[in-house]
Amino acid sequence: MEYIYTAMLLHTTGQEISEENVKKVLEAAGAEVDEARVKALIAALEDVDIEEAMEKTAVAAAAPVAAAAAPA
Amino acid sequence: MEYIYTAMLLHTTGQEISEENVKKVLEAAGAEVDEARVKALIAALEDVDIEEAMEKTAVAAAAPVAAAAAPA
Amino acid sequence: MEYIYTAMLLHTTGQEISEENVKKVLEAAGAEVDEARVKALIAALEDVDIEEAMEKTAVAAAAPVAAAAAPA
Amino acid sequence: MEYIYTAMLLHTTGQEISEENVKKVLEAAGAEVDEARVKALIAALEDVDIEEAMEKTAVAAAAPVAAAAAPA
Amino acid sequence: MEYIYTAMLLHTTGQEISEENVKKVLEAAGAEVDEARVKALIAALEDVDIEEAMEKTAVAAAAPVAAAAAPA
Amino acid sequence: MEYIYTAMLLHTTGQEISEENVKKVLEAAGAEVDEARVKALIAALEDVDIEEAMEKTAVAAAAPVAAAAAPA
Amino acid sequence: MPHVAEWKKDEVANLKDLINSYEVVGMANLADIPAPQLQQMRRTLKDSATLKMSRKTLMSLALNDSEKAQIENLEDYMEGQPALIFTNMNPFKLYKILESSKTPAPAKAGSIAPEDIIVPKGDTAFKPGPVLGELQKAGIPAKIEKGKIVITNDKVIVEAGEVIPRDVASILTRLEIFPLEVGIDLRAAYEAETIYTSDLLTVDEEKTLADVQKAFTQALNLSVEAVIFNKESTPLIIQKAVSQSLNLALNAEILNEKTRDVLLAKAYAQMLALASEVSAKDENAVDDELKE
Repeated sequence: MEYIYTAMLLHTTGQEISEENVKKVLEAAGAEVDEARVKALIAALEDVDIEEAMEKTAVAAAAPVAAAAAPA
Repeated sequence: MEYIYTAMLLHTTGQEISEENVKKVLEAAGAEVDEARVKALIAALEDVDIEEAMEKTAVAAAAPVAAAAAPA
Repeated sequence: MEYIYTAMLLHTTGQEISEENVKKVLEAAGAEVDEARVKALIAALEDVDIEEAMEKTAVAAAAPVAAAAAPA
Repeated sequence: MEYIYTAMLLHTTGQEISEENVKKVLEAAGAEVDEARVKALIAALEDVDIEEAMEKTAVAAAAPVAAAAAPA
Repeated sequence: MEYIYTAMLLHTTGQEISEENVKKVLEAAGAEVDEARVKALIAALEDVDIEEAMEKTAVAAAAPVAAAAAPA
Repeated sequence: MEYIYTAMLLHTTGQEISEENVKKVLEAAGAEVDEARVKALIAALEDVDIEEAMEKTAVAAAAPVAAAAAPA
Repeated sequence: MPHVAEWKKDEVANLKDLINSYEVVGMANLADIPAPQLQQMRRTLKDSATLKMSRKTLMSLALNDSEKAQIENLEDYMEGQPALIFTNMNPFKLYKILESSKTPAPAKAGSIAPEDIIVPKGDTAFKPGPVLGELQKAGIPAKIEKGKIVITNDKVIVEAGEVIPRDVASILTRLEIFPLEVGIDLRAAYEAETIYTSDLLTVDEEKTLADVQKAFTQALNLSVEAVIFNKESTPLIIQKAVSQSLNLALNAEILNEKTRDVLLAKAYAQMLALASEVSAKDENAVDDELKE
């Protein structure tokens, strides 16, 4: 989750979620940086409204399984 | 929330949540660092089991999966 | 299940769910293509709102979750 | 979700979830392929027993789906 | 609510919720002190277990999460 | 929580949440005053609409599943 | 005090003594308390308060003659069969103790209903007879069923604040419904130049409990919202951060160790959902594995 936390952190401080910034934060946090994951993070977030995505519960994802618990 | 994201990030990378590390990450993320809040964060985390607090959320969001495992 | 995944994949990339496209994806995925099944799939999907059908999981799932939350 | 669907498709047809295969399928489905996300997908799935992950959830997911289907 | 906040404050610092202490805090907070309300507060709190009331609130708050996970 | 109760108390009596006032109340309540936490409190509250923040359920945010209850 | 009998002088002096030696002086009404219950209540109060009945004139004299400022105003609250109560307890606590020691009592014609008096539906002990007519006359819906008189519906027979009519009072007693309370009725209490009347003295514990919980919730909300770290708020702030981060990762389909299973499951669940729709249209559109 360190990549996500980094994105959240940059989003909160109002910085751009760029390769450079993500790497800088990850390094400051003592993480080994995987270039591909950095790029993938940025690509995945490109078209995403972070504010909205943060607050939107991933119902579809989390819930189906929760549902299963009920009838069991 | 930048202080808590920083703490989570350090926790995830396995680094100590010390004043120095928190400041380093916050600065890398371009945040203005408020010494008092850093100290308050660290003091508060002394009494908190981060893993446990995180697990509780994980349960909520992701763990339905685990729950599903049981009846299988 | 590969036929369904193929349909979902094409739906997500915004491509038409045509015989040609379905076959192309299945072949790329190394599947043996059953012409009859492809035709049947396409015919069946004509009357199905894919987006809605996929969301049904979420809805069905969300209900018990709501139920679980309610008594609190 | 196109990356995930592609992984599931390859898994279903018994093909390896390799960079090459993922790209081939995505291209056949008319998707723009982001190299970084492909790599991230493969890295994330490397240690995962997809069958198990699916089965876990599968049973789970199947139940509500069935339930949802019934009244429809 | 200033009388209740005062009581909660004293409870948290481990001080007795006595007339004298309540008045002292209220005065420090710049409130006009109504003797009758101080006395009423103390009488009312004699039969209220603040710790338990807080526990219940916390449990109620946490319940949805637990509830969702629990039905398995 | 004594710092929060102090802030709420001062807010209710219409007093400024200043270092001086916070300390005065905490001392009246018999608390040992930690300068750093006083400063952190004031910094944290600077941009916050206390009235609104008090009423906004924080706990719902912590419980994504509860949020899921509102499928919208 | 000329023209006053010696015993009366003693009594006033005695009352004055009590007034001056206790911080709190209450004025109560003891009307309608049966003697055994009054004995019981005196025992309850034994260690915490002294109850003193006397003539109104003597109590007035004692109150007026006391050097405690404003205490003479207590005489405005003499009602029924007045008595003075002396204690060093918080007057709110005194009131609470007195209220909780009250016991149910039969309805009395002409008294005021303290709250709605309800005759509940159900069987009565009455055999069919003239009592049925009396019930109906009092406005209680009753009929005969299986050899018994049965009340058919819940009925508010006297509303709160209304006078209890004679026939209703007698019926209520025969139905063993005791809508009144008897006990030491504290009308007012004096402490430190202030008179607290009974409406002020009513302490609402449920509201206090609710307020305590509200205060705690508000404090939690504020500390999470303003991100103020303390023992209680920090776990919630962590959960908020994790939950927001998971939401972002799942919504943006970012695969990592926490999200991959959920995302795989989501794909699988969607596939099954779509498959069930498709197979409902045409079984042959799905493979055998999905037909089961």
